[in-house]
Amino acid sequence: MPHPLLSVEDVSKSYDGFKAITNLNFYLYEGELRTVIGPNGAGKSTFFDLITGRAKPDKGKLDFGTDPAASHDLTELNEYEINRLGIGRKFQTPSVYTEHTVWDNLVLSLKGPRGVFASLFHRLTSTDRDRLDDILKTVRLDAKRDWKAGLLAHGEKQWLEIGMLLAQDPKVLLVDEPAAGMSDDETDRTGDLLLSLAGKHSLIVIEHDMAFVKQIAANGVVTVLHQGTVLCEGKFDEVQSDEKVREVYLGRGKHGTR
Amino acid sequence: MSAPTVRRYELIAVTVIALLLIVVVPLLNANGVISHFDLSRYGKYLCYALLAISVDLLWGYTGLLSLGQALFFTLGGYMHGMYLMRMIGELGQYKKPIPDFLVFLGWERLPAFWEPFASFPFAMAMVILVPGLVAYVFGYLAFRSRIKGVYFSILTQALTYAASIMFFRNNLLLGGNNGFTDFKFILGHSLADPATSRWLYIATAVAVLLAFLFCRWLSKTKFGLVQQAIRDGENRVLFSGYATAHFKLFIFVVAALLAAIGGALYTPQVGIINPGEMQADKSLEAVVWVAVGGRGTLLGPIIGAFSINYLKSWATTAFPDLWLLILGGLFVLVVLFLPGGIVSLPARLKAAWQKLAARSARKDRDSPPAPDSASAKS
Amino acid sequence: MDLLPVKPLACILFFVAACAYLVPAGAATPREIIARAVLAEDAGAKRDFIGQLMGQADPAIAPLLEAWRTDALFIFTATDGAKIPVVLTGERDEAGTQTAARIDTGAALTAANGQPLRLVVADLAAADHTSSLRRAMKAVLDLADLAASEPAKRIKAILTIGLAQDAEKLPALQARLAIEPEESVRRALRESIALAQLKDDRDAIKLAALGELKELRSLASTDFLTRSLKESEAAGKPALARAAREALRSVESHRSFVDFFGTLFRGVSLGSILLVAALGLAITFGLMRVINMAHGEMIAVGAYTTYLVQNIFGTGITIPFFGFSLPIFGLNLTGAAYQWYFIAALPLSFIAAAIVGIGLERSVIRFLYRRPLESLLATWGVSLVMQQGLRLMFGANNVQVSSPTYLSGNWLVNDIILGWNRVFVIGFAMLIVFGMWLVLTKTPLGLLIRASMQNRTMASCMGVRTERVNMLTFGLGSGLAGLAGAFLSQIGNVGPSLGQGYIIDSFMVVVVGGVGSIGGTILSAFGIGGIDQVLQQYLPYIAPGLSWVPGIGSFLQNLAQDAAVFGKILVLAGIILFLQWKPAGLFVTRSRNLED
Amino acid sequence: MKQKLTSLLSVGALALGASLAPASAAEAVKVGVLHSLSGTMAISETSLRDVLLFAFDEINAKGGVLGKKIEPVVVDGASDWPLFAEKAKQLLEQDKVSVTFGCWTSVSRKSVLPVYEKNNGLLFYPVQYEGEEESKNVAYTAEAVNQQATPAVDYYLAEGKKKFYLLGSDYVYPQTTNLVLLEYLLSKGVKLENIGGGFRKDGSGKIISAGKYTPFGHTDYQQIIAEIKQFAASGDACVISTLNGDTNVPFFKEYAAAGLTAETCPVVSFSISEDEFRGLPAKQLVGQLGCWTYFQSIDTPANKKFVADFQAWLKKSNVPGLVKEGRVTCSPMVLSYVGVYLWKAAVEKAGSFDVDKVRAAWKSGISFNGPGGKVTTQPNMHLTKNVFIGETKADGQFKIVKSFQNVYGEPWLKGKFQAK
Repeated sequence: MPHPLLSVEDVSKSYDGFKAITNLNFYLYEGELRTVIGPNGAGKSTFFDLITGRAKPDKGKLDFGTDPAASHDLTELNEYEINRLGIGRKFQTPSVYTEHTVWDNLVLSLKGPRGVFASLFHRLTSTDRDRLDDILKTVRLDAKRDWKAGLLAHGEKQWLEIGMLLAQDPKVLLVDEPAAGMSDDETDRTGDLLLSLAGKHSLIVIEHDMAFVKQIAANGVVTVLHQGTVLCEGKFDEVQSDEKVREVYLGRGKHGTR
Repeated sequence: MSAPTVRRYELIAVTVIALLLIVVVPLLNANGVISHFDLSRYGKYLCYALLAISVDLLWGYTGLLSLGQALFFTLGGYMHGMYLMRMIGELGQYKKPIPDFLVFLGWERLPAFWEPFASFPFAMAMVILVPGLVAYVFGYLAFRSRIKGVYFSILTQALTYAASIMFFRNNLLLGGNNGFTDFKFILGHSLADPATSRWLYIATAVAVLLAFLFCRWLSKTKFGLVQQAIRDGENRVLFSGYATAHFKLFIFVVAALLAAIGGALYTPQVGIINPGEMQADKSLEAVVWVAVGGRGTLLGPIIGAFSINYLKSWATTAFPDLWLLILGGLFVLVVLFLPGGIVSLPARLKAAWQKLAARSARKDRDSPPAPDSASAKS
Repeated sequence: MDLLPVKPLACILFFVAACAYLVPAGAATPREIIARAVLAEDAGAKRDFIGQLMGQADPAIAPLLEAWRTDALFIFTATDGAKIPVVLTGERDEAGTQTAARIDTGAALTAANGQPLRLVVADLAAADHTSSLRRAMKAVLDLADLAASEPAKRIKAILTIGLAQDAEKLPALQARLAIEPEESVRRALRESIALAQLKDDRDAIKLAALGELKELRSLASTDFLTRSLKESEAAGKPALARAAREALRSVESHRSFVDFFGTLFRGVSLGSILLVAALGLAITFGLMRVINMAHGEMIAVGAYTTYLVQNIFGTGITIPFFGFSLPIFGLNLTGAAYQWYFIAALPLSFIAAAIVGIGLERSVIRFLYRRPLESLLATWGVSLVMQQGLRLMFGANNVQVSSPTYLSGNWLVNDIILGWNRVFVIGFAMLIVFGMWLVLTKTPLGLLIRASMQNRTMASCMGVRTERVNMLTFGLGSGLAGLAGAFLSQIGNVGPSLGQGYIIDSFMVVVVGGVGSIGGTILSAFGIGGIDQVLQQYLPYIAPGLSWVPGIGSFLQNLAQDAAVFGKILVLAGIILFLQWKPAGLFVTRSRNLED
Repeated sequence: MKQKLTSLLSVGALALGASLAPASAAEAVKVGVLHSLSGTMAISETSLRDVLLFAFDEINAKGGVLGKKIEPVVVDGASDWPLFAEKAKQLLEQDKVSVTFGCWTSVSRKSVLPVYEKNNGLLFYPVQYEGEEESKNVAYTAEAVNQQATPAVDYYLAEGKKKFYLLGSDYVYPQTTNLVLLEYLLSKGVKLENIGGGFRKDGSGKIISAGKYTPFGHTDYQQIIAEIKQFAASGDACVISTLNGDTNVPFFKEYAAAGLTAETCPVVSFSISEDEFRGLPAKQLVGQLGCWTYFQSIDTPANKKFVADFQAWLKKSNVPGLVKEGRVTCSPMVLSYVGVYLWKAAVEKAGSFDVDKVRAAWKSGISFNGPGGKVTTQPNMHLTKNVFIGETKADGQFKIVKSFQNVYGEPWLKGKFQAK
């Protein structure tokens, strides 16, 4: 077995006494597409916050890198340093630069130097332009490249954010509920896109929509979070038939949803 | 209108205004058409325009409402003022080789830190370095601990307040409450000579033009994109791998420098610099200029600085009692009803006009009284 | 042996009696002396005459001097040009005339024909007096005051004699000590006796006096001890010098005790003022997240309301506004009833500021809840308008707000001054905090406030009328600012820009405490107040220690000398550094929203 | 045409206001009034504008100056010092006034001084000041330090005071005054340890500043009062206060609350005149001292007439924004008033409005019998005048306890007094 790209070991985090994550262990391997499901309050967003440096764990280890000798301790880095390592995130509510054009949104996300002085004298090369054009086509926004992002429909903003994630070309993509607010057709396309990315990139996708989960988790592993810890992990079918999962996830049994 | 046409109009407009301010006005002054009094007033307004640009660079473009820009403006003014004080030589009240206020504080020799200010290049370097350093240290501390929004505003206000009571002290050896005044020479030219004030005016106008061009260039770079992105959603920028604190610190220092240059040009033209200029109220006044002119635009702050100060000059003569009511009321109205400022007026009027036109067109179409025209009456 | 205590006492009593009656025969009577003093041209001569009255037991002296001091002693110019000092006596008739009594004889003033003259006050010139003269009169009266019925008056009289080191009056003091029952007065007597004895020629008595002062830890004796120390050193009397040094040391240690607790008290009182001023802001800014730059003007509204109430209790006031005059009639109360004005002003200040606050919320702030920076700017505009409005209504000058008697004066505990106004502010601050805690936790309004502040959208979904709650909350915050204004009127000036002096401090208190946390606000107010006072008190002491810093030693030292200014700067710098350590203030109210 | 061009070129096309008003140059002479009518200094300066307008009306009613009516050009400095400089320029360069009456704070005077020197204008300055200045373009009708501070010390010494506590706001006037007073006290044999408030020394240990200073708008005097209380514990102490404006209120309230009174430890304040007194808690101030060259309570026919005429003028005047109720007269007002008459006398002596000629007339020595007694101009542009020391009374007036006749105004005092 190869070394995991991202390993989360024994991590806990609480807010004002509320335990969001408890003794969580999680491993992600290169090229994998992992789907994370769980009821509301299971700690999914906090999990992403911990990986991206938005929150610091109370205890535990977060290591990034396939080479154990040169791995990075994520707990010691802040948001932008983690991002520069190649961890990109798409937020649950679409967060794009509303006052910028679609094109500028992508330019800002494009992989490249991120320093103050680099950005002062930055010029787009023709390769860059081609790449951005490709991405625009992929997310089907090429006709609206000069629109202000704030004017886009909700689904289009979701697409734009995915496009921004693509432009970053990260090693790991953290995708939080990509299908929210999309039509069935769009959801389908999103699923295809994510599947096509797997292999080249590693992905963690948080999702509620079971049909969508079924689509993208066809070959991958599904992790079920419950009360801040991993309840169960396995193929979609296995997870679906797991008693514990049915109990907590479908609202039956003593734990219920919060 | 396509983008290139807009750009061409802009280019023409900027060139015309620049020529007017930099060439025509001084020429008219030299020929006696514009009085020295008016020219020096315009020079002062142009210095204020630099201050306004610096406020706008932070507030309009980066979303950082700094209530401390007057501090940097004044620091720049003080650094240049120190040079000008040295140039008085022995022409002061005491006929001593050191500035008057030092004589009455009992000093017989120049304190060491005053020594190098006899050199113009050194003073100019200090105009850049001192405000830059203060901005860097404060900015570093503030942005490092992620102080933003109103907290940033309040803290900059506190910084300015602390600095002003510091400068009010006589024992700081910077003139205390009176500050610096009674300047005589700059670079060997008498400040009383109209030609000198004309050249100072031209220098200020050129500085404003350069600042304008710089900001214009900056807003088109990727840096400008990041800057505005920070304004609209700082966390997203952070998660895109940009160290927003560095960007903010950079722009904070740049804005401080612009303000400082404004202050440095202000001192010889106005003939006085004192701690009254760095009080929080002055910073807020500069914010008013930007808000009224139109924030987040390049021309807005310049227009705002000019129009409000023109108004002030006039109103303090015509209605001294009502001046503060006018300023305060105007400000509330602009914030509430015209967030885009004067600059946004043409677009607003155009939109209103189009709406009106559309409505009347519709009215023409269905001549019996339409329901919406009835509601418009009520 | 057992006779001994009686013997000196008897001697002293004899001496005192002798003092009173040993006026040389044929010399002027006290009445004549006073008359001469009144007529004397030169201030020094006047003083000398008054000095002659010292120790005389004539009962006429006290009322005459009192009359002089209060401008009730007049100089009557007779038809022949002679100036006769008189006091007016008897009832005033319809024409306003009164009979008069001559000072020098006590007899009625008569015309040449022997008829009593009737005079009108307005026609007469009051005999003038200066503070030094009044001091001389006071010295005379003081000696008489040694037997006054109020202990405080006795103490004052005793200390005056002691500070003058008047050896002649020593016997009088000692006589009093023998019969004085009051402990505090006895202490003052011992202090004054010892001070006076320092001037004695006999070393033994001096030594005893030094020992006494050492034991009493008398702050007043510092200068005298220093002088005594120098004299004994110069005279080569090591025993005396040692005693003086020891006494000084004991006084110094007492002084540092007084300084310490005095600083503590001043810190608490400043903290209370900061707290009172910032509490309103803790609600509008802390709970509602509205940056109200006009908060200072709300304080001013409270202060001016107090001023108005004071005038309504008094003789009324006319307010000019844009050319109109609005007369407000007064109740013409005097004395104790008038003194109650301040109590009446408290609720009215609250209400007035709350109404203005609600008006501001309805007209400006409610449009800006989602734009905090804009609300900062708009309220700054409002603050300018309000300041100028106050200026137009009440004039640019400060207005007079007098302190009611129960708020002036002080309480002296072991040489530590506790001003009643300060004690009152401390008590009042506690009361407001308690009241606010009650409102926020025990009333339905408090519940609504807390609910809507935590989640406005949620609360409105649950049927809370958030509009109304916002309005009331802002009114509450503004009202508290108004209350603060009522208080500040007792401590500082009342003018149009009164609020400007408190706005930055108030914001600092709230930010340091942690926005949204009332407890944090309280803690930070007392913390900032305390640190400020400690710096002011002790910076000058550490100043000499700074002189070693190379280059800027004397500069730093001088900076520390200006403790009032430098302390303030240090506090502000400290706050900026503190926020490095705790960016969200002392108490964090956490939120998990992305853009917070 | 010129005007048209100018206004066309001005970016906001706002009118130039008063300057465009047609001037009837033949029969009027323009006179500038430059005071803060808004902002923090309006408190004090508005009264000066009022008394100036009163003086102009009085003179115009009697035929004006050299047959010309005085036409005042009133501008507002708005308590903003650079604006003062701008307005001074406007008065001199645009309105071409013959003389200006104005300024209150030292900093406003300092800011306009270069403008007057550059244009060879003439400014009448009426407010007590720190001295150390002598410009040929300024007529100082103000009290110099030796017409206020040193007489007050003389009075205290005569009263038997031995300890002096120096307290002031931190700006030039108090700093300079206290330095002069330090020298003066030492020259009178007062020991250094009996001068309170602290000292600042330069690197060599020489004293460069004496006294305790608080910033403008300081509100918390608890600590300083406690210090004064200890300073005065041994008796025979007094306070010399150069506190400015607003800060007097918290100071005196705290002073009274600490049980300090005029009898135990009197305070002489140089910044409290009848006008400022209106905003102070009179009850708590009774018996404290003031020192000026004029008090409203001066009992002379000239003063009584002046006060009555001024009150009558206030009643009938229609100047906008004029406060008519509860007005008093005070030294800066009278020195403004006297200034107008001295200027008139100088102009008439010179037979011209020309600044150089007027100045020459001033320097030759002109006398005027004003409400405060006779004043005489000096060659150093200052005034010889009477000095009065007064005790405050509960009704807001001063009772004069001592007067000094014909004190020569001396701006240069530092180093004048040698320690014994």
